[in-house]
Amino acid sequence: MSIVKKFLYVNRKAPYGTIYAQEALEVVLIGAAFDQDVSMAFLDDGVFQLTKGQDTKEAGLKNFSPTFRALGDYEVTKLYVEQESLDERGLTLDDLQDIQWEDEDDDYAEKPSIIVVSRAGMADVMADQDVVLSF
Amino acid sequence: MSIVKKFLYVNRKAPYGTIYAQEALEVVLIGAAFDQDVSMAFLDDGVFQLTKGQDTKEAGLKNFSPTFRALGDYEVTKLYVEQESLDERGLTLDDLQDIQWEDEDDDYAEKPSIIVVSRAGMADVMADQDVVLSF
Amino acid sequence: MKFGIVVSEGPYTHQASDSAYNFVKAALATGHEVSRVFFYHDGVNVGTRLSIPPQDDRQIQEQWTALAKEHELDLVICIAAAQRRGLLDQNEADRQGKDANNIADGFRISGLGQLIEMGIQADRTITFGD
Amino acid sequence: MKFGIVVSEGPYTHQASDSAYNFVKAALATGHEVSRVFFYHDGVNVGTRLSIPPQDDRQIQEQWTALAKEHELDLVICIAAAQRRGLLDQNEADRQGKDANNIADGFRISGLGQLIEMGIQADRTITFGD
Amino acid sequence: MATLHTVNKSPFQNQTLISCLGHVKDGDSVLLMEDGVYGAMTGNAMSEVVAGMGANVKLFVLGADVSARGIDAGRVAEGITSVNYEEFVGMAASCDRVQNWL
Amino acid sequence: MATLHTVNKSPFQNQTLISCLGHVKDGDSVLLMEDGVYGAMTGNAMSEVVAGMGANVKLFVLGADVSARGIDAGRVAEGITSVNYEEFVGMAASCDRVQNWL
Repeated sequence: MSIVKKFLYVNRKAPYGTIYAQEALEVVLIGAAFDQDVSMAFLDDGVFQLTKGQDTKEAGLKNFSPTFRALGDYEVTKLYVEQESLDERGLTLDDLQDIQWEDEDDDYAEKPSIIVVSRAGMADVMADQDVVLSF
Repeated sequence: MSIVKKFLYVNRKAPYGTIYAQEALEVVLIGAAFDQDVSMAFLDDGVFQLTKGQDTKEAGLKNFSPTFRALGDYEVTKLYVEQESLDERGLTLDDLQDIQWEDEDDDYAEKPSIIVVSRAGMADVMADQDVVLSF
Repeated sequence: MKFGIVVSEGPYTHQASDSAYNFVKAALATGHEVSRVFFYHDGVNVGTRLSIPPQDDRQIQEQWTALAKEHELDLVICIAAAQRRGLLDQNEADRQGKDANNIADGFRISGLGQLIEMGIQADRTITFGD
Repeated sequence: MKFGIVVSEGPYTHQASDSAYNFVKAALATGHEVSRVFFYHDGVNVGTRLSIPPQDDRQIQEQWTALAKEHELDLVICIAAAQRRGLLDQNEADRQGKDANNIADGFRISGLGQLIEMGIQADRTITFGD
Repeated sequence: MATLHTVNKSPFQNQTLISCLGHVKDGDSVLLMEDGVYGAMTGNAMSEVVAGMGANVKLFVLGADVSARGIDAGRVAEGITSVNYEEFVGMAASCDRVQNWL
Repeated sequence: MATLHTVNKSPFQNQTLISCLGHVKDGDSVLLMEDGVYGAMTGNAMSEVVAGMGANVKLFVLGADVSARGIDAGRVAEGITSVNYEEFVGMAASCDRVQNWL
């Protein structure tokens, strides 16, 4: 297939209380094999998915947060995070995992995958897609 | 069993979008056989369960709203509805079904099952129970 | 126009599968094509043949099976989501050493790639969920 | 003290069954009794033996089955909720003319009366749901 | 390049409608469906919020879900158009993409 | 005659915590668990609401769910006590009833 579409995976829910965040990641990983133009959006409670230091041992759950750091290897390198959603929850970029990707075209320089955008900027990202999948 | 406990069934969710309202009613009907002291609470979006004129044909769903009018036959006669929840949604008692029960001890007089209470009154009802089941 | 449909919630518990069914029927009735219906998350539970809904309620699985037969719809259940939730066909049961399967007629189990493929091929992708 | 527990959501999709499991383990560990665990709504899906979760994830049904065996827990699946969702034991399958069952060891199917009875007999009733 | 947005949650319980309306672009359409139809009612605590935030978009409500919930047609706010499933299909076809706010 | 209330929804997405706090009585306890633990965080749009509405009750948070979500213990608001599952059981045993706000 030579069609390249813009796919956006929209994440608006907190992790662990429900499975949507985890099963969204499974779609993203599989989808990476299809060579589409992939972006992820994190807004509302979805920004909680990216917090660092998640430790699920005592709760008896599977910690899937390390997967976010592997996304670069799958060439998923555009993680749009909404500033207003962070602000409302008292979070800053420092509270989130440091997620990077290696730019082959720039001597494998490590570059940040998280792109913080305003609410208006997020609306622009959303309006620029062919397929929007919501989780 | 001769123990009589106060059971409260708490309904805070709208009907049809999810099954909780319908399956809560199924519990209430079965529970009626146990001769306990039963009350139902309707607050937040739960007050939408009691609206009259529900017509589910075009949506292809099962209309379970007539069941509320049968509750009196099962001696479930205390349906507490929160005034503030109605107000916030722009509803009045006129928008709700007319649900009645027959008082055997008063020459089978028909009496209203819906008891409108304030938020503080609802808190009093909740604090007066032995078992609170939430749907 | 070609529609791709995602159903993300199980039958009865959420309205999602009913809404999706109504949408698909309306799309077919107005001359559109539905290239695939992909069942993900709890949506996989729509495809069990073991459900016995009350007789006076709609029969959700049977509705989908009948619609699939009539219009040759491709009803795909995600294998990863299905394994987690216990929805199997005979192949999967054999492969995993399980002694029973529960998939209904008209549904097939396949990988998440079918969701992406649907997104690529359909003109519009629409999700019914919670 | 005697606890009665209600689980209202299916495994993996919501945390409810995990939280209930942790609570029951802690109650037993601190010398309390758990008179019954009642699975209602999508909670009935916890009791399927056909699920195959990823190996690096917790095995929710197996955890409950093992805990039930160790402590002689009464794990009751609501029959009405189970019929709607396709969770059957062999009795139900025979009675309804279904060709398979999917209930796991340690669970039994019974009526909603068991929920009310639990509420009457337990000192505290606690619901884990969504 | 317009988007059809759908919202299926009650705005009295859940922030989804507010979030959707905070991300729509001029000329987009928003369809209220399932429990989302409560956001179309007039005369309540949410009505002004919806009217204000939705001023630049076209608001629709799925009639089948309005009837199911016993909302009288007269209670649907002015400016919100009731559609059936075939019209929903038509809207999805004539927009450029559909975004479902879940 | 005190009640133990539990809340398992994020207050940023859902009205449940607000509704719970609107119905508690003096001396009751409220336990934030699962996604409800986000309601225990300090320094955000909900913190003052929770502190104000919860002034007459004892607020608790389930530590296991705080850790799972990567919330640093220092971000839990002052006056909210972290408990483990055994303490949760003890609270359920020592109150008169449990009300789960779902």
